[in-house]
Amino acid sequence: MIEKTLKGKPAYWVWLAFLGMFMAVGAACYVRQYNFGLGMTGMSRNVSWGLYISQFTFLVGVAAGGVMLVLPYYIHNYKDFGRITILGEFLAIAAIVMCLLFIMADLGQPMRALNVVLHPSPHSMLFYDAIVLNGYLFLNILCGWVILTAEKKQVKPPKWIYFFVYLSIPFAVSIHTVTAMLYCGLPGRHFWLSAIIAPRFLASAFAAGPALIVIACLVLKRVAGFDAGRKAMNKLVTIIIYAALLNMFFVGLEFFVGYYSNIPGHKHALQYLFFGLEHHGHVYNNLVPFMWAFVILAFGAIATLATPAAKKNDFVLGLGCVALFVAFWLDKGIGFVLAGFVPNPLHEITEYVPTMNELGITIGVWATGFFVVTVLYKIAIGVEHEVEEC
Amino acid sequence: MYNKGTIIPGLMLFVLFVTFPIWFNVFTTAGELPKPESPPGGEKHCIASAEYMRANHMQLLNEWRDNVLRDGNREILEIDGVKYPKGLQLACLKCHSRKEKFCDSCHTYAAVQPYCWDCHLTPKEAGSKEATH
Amino acid sequence: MALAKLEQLSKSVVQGPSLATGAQPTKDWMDTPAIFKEGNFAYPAKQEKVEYLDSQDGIDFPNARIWSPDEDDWKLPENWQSIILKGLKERLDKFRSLKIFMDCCVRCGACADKCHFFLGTGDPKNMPVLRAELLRSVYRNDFTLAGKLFGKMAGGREMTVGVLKEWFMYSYQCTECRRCSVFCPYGIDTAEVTMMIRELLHLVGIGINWILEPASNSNRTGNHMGLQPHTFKDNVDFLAEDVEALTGVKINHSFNRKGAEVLFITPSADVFAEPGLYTAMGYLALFEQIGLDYTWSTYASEGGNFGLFTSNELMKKLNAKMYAEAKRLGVKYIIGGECGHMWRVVHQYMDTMNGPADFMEVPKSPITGTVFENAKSTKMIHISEFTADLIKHGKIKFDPSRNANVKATYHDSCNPARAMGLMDEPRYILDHVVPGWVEMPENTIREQTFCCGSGTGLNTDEIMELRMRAGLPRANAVKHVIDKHDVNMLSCVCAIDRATLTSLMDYWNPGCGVCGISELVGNALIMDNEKRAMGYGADGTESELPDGLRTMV
Amino acid sequence: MKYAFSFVAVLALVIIAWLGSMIPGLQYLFGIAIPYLAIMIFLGGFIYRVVQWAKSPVPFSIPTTCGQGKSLDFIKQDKLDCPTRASEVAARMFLEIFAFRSLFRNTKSELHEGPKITYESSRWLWLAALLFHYSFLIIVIRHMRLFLNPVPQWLQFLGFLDGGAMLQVGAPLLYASSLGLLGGVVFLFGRRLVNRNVRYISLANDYFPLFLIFAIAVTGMLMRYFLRTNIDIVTIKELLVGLVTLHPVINAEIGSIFYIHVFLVSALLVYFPFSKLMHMGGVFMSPTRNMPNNSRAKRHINPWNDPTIKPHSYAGYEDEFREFMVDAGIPVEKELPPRKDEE
Amino acid sequence: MDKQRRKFLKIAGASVIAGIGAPAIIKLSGTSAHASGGRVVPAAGHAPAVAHGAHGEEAPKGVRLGMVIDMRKFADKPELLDGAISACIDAHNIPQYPDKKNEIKWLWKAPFESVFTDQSAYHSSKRITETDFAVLCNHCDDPPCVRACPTQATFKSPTTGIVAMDFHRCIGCRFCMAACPYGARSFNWQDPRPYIKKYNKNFPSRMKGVVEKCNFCAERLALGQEPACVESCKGTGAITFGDLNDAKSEVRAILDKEFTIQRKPTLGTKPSVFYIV
Repeated sequence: MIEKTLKGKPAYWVWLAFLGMFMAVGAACYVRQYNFGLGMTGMSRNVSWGLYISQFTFLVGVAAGGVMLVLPYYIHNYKDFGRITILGEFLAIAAIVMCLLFIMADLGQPMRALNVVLHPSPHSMLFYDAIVLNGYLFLNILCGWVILTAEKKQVKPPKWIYFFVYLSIPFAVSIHTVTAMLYCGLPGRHFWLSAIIAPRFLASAFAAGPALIVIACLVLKRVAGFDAGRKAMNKLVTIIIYAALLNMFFVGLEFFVGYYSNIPGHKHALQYLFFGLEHHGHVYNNLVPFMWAFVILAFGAIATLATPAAKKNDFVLGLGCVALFVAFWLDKGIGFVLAGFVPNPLHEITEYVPTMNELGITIGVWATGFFVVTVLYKIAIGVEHEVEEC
Repeated sequence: MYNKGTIIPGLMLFVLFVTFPIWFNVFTTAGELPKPESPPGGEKHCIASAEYMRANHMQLLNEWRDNVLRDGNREILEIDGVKYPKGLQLACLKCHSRKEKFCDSCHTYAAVQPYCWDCHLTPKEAGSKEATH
Repeated sequence: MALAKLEQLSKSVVQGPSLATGAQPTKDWMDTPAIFKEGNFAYPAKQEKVEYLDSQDGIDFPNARIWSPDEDDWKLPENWQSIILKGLKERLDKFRSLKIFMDCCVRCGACADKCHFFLGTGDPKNMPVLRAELLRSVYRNDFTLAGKLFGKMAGGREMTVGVLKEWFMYSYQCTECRRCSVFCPYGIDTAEVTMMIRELLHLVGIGINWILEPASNSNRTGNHMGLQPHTFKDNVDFLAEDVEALTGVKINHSFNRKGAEVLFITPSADVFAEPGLYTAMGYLALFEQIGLDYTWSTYASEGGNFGLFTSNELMKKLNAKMYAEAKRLGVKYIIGGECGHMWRVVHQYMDTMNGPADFMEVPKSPITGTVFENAKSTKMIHISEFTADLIKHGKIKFDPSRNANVKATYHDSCNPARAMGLMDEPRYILDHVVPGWVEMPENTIREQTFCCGSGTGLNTDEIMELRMRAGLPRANAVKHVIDKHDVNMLSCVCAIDRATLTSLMDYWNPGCGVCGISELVGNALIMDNEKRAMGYGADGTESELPDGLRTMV
Repeated sequence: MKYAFSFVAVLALVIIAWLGSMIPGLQYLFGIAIPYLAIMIFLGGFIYRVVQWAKSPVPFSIPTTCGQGKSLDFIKQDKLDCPTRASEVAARMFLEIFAFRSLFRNTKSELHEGPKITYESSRWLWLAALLFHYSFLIIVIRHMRLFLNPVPQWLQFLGFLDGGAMLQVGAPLLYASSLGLLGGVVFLFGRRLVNRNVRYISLANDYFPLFLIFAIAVTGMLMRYFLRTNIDIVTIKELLVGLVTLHPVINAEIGSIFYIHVFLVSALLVYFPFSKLMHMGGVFMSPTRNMPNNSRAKRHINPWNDPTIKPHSYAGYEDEFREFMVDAGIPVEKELPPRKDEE
Repeated sequence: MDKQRRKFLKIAGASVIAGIGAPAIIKLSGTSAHASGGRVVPAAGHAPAVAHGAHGEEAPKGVRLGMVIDMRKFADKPELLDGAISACIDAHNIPQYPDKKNEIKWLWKAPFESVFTDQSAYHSSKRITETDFAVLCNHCDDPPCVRACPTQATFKSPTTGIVAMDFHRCIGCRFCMAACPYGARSFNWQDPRPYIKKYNKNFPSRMKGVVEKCNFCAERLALGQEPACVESCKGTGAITFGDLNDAKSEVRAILDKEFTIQRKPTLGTKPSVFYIV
């Protein structure tokens, strides 16, 4: 089926070339970083994780979001997702590829990455993260490929694959749970030290992931003549709205705990994110606009998606989903990780601004993700068309 | 023989590729055999025979590294009355104080690029910043 | 042998213990002899046919005799082994392809399940690699250092009667369709190997009648059917009358006419047997409509060339008639009808064997002025190229609704697809002459197309089950589009296909017809001054006859 | 049990080299004489085989056309799969040789009840073959550091990419290509055992090179990582540089594992020209791939074309059927002799 | 002798090596509780030390090196701390970057409110608010950084209780930096060598891309020396170093006598660095 990626309209090649350009820029930036060290980034002793890890965290959610299609389709036999479940699985593959690339980009000694396997450390959450991420990647490739192959052959998928399909469901939950555990098990980082992190991650994942799938479906409808069906779209929107509301609810809970308990450590990061944090007479508020944009976009998106217009109008639907995706990206892909480092364990404040080189790598990885998803969707849609046509 | 025009040049290319080392060494000034310098201090003994060290020094260093860093086993070896604290900088470079003339001569010859020197200081490097203070 | 019932064969193909269905043979292939039973071999050539061919100049068919594969004694000449080995040596020196294909195979197995014979029979020796190994084992034993030194350990094997029998069995269970060659990482073409084995077998008087009789007919009368000139003319005349009856347009055609611009050569099956007849009617209608200055020839009345399935020399001899006749009649170029192996010969062999055809001109369509640069040396173009060019320039008009009762799919015939690269011209024509048509699954079309299962002279009735098995992959792909899109017509550009696919469809997919592309062209063609015959439909209204060219016969 | 034979054969080679290298003086045989002999047999044999192939002409133009050929202007030619120009053929051959493009097409067929035959793409063989061959190539090139003095910069960079850039494991550093080669060989061998079709067609001479290459890889890795007794890279390089500058010397004791490795490589070199491994040369010369599909536009010449083969002549034909032809109104060259009754 | 040693002996030939194992002594200042043999020997035979009540620790096992910092001494003589810091920098080839972003710090100074974020500095004496406190890795008994490390590049030495780094194995993921509640870890954002002012030729530098931190001068301990900072404050009593599990050690004597506090005790990491304020 890979051969389907080798044939396409000019627009397909132009798009791939466009992405390839950014990938090349990203690669060039990475070579610079590899040679010089991570000092090429805006990260510092006090904010020791930056854009890479925050993108990773967000994208794990996007990957996990695919399960919102797999679960209804395979467990509840919700047939309307039949045509798009593969899109969820393939999106997960691309998202995890990006996750792994971001992790590699973030490592100080990438050529030693294999040490994680050679010296397994069962007490480290990163060890489990490596297992579940690679496991989920493998499961999605396996399930997606076997089921798509069966579809292409127009025979029933082999029975054994359902074991892996069902296995992928707990894996989807676990990738985001374990990623949350990277943060919420660390003593001394109050913002992260909260049991609600994992549920909150899952809620935002189950909103942002499906939102991206809806966007993808709308794009595919225009450029590839692939119609996922209104019914499936509307069902997805329902899932998105509930998950998004839950996420906002969880964010609200964090505010309650921080502000009602009035414990400074619990308040600091929230203060820093939403209002600016004062320290030695200086107010640090780099992220404030982003976070308010998150709040406004999130509620705006939920309201938009809840209107009847979203059920009929592709533009409104798309707008709502894009807004929601951006909102949750701001929340998890920017705010969550960076705020954890403010203030630092010595209650000093360092702000983080990514460098151009860092942005170049980040964009390069995103472009790679889009490249992978484009190519995978090309295969999936190609097979769907083939099955319909001949 | 048919298609001589492509087959003979093709075969010649192949032969050139296979015999690349022969004419490479003909057309370049073949480097000399490495002569790793004996310790300038005149030390005659090492912790093991030269044959052993030539073949196994990298593995011995790796072993030492784990001994010292991980196992906390920093026993000082005493051989023929000479004490050798485990460590590249601490033991080896004490006698073989000129890395350029000792380590590098073979490493360059065999195109080996050990990453030891990313961290470990050669006496020359160490000396370079001693005088400034 | 009676042909198995559909249900039986369906079950047998999928469940019968074979390598294709998952049963691992316990015996090594070198130790598994070929066993001949009525039904699994084509009848040997009649002695007089072989003798006739042997008597012709330039070709050798020695050792003519009466023999039968199912008898133990094949009455081989005394020195048959040395004849074969000498023949093999000669061919190794003449064909680089043979040497390369003998030496380079790494037995990766990529070809194994690509062969329609293997898929249908599950016989391990129908894996192209193993079919070639039958020859390769002898080659290794007698022509390579490793084989001479290590014998069986190096995969070598002595030339024995048993090996010879295997050669006969499996070189006649290969249709030289080249599908394996597409997938081989070294491009090893089993067709080349099969040709060599068949040539070697002919050296010791082993051949099948279904090939040698048409070949000798073709040599003598100009066509496989053995139609004598007047019969051939009569048949074409009948077809012309039928066309006139349908369209109301008088067809003007000629035979052996000197000074015509174009010589038209098509497989004789087109003027003789259903459903090829309708294709021939399509040619007549088309040429009439555009007013082409062309002639038929009774001397070169055969496009097909069973020499391809026999030996190089015979192929050359039979093919030579085309240029000879073109030269005699003084035509400017030749148009060839729809045929598969004819086009392999024309495309890949004719110019080399019998060229250069410098007495003709580079083909130039008198209607559109298009110069066919791709045939500038051979001076022979394919009817599909010619028709597609006419359509592109808007020189002919169609009413596709006249093909409304046809829901077509298109079968790429092996030779045009894999030995010529003719794939899109017929599709382009189809796009214009039928209201809609569908492709079969992508692994069964274009360069991956499946053979009809009875090519290379195997469309003989005594091996019907074998043919149905070998044709299964093709039939199965057709069934897929029948089930899914209600396809009822399998179109193609090959005369052997038109004959063999009809049997194949009747067996596996009853109700699905077979036609040539030119038949659909003729059906849909709007002719000047036409007056289509009308009929009454089931509801009593008068309309054009729905079956087009087929109505009249 | 074809693989058992091949296994024993390789084992025998190992034992011969092992025992031989321990006999004083025989080091010169295993370290110098046999390698020289092997490389000469390899080169000579390779050239001999290619020349033997080249001695046979390619009488006909028989490319396998895997796509639309060049015909009318508005029909898009598939230039890679049905090339007409030399440059297009070169592109096709390049992808064939360097990307194993035909193998990339591989499919797997299955028979289902119905009957229904299905096809799915199957690229494991393609992947493993790429892994195997490229690892092998990199390993061969990488070994040049032991023959070239001084070692050129690009070669050092290759060593860095292969050894340090990907995985910094162990000392000496583990090469990615070593893993690739081992993985490739194990897959190819496993496939021969597991895949029904391939298992049935496999011969002893299919298993032998796999075992041999496996043994070469394993002895190489043992020598590099584990059995380092008397494995001094400088002494070894001195010998190897000596070999290629035609002044071979063995100045110190070298571990047996080295001689085993070298002997196995020599065995591979000797075996190469006389086996299926010649597919390396053959792939360039396969007429179904390296010919343009322009046989109607440009006449292909067959050197042994026999001009004496003529068609059954028209004259003969007309002589046989003249009467019928005249009756049917078909023009003839020679009119019928006047009928006797008309005379 | 451990296995690797035996292997080494076997390979190299026993005759070459003689009289091994003599002088590696860890001599902790003032005590010689476990100063025999080639390695630090667990303080066997001692009665279980009295639990350090206030911090409610388990009955100790093995050696747990720790430190008591007497801030009163540093308050009186601030240059003492500067000397300790510079001794540390010199001993470990620690680069000095001009910008805060790249900082590598093993032992450094910070105000009380930064060091003891759980303590209130409200209305504290000037001596508290204006004195720079010594900050370093706490070599926790239950270190979160070790839990976080995915490759065991940072680990707790079973023989000394030191939380150590294996720079050769560190992949530079910086999980430990996020996990350390004391901000004790630094990362080499670039090649440090240009920023090392003076080389200690007996200690390596680090490569770019690895994390580093205070190692309690394990390399000096092996030679029987005190940690560099301890040595530089010798005789002042500002820093006392020793085995917290050894009831007879000097550190224990001070801990018994003085009121000490630890950083962020509520996190349960059990720091091994105590402060007398």
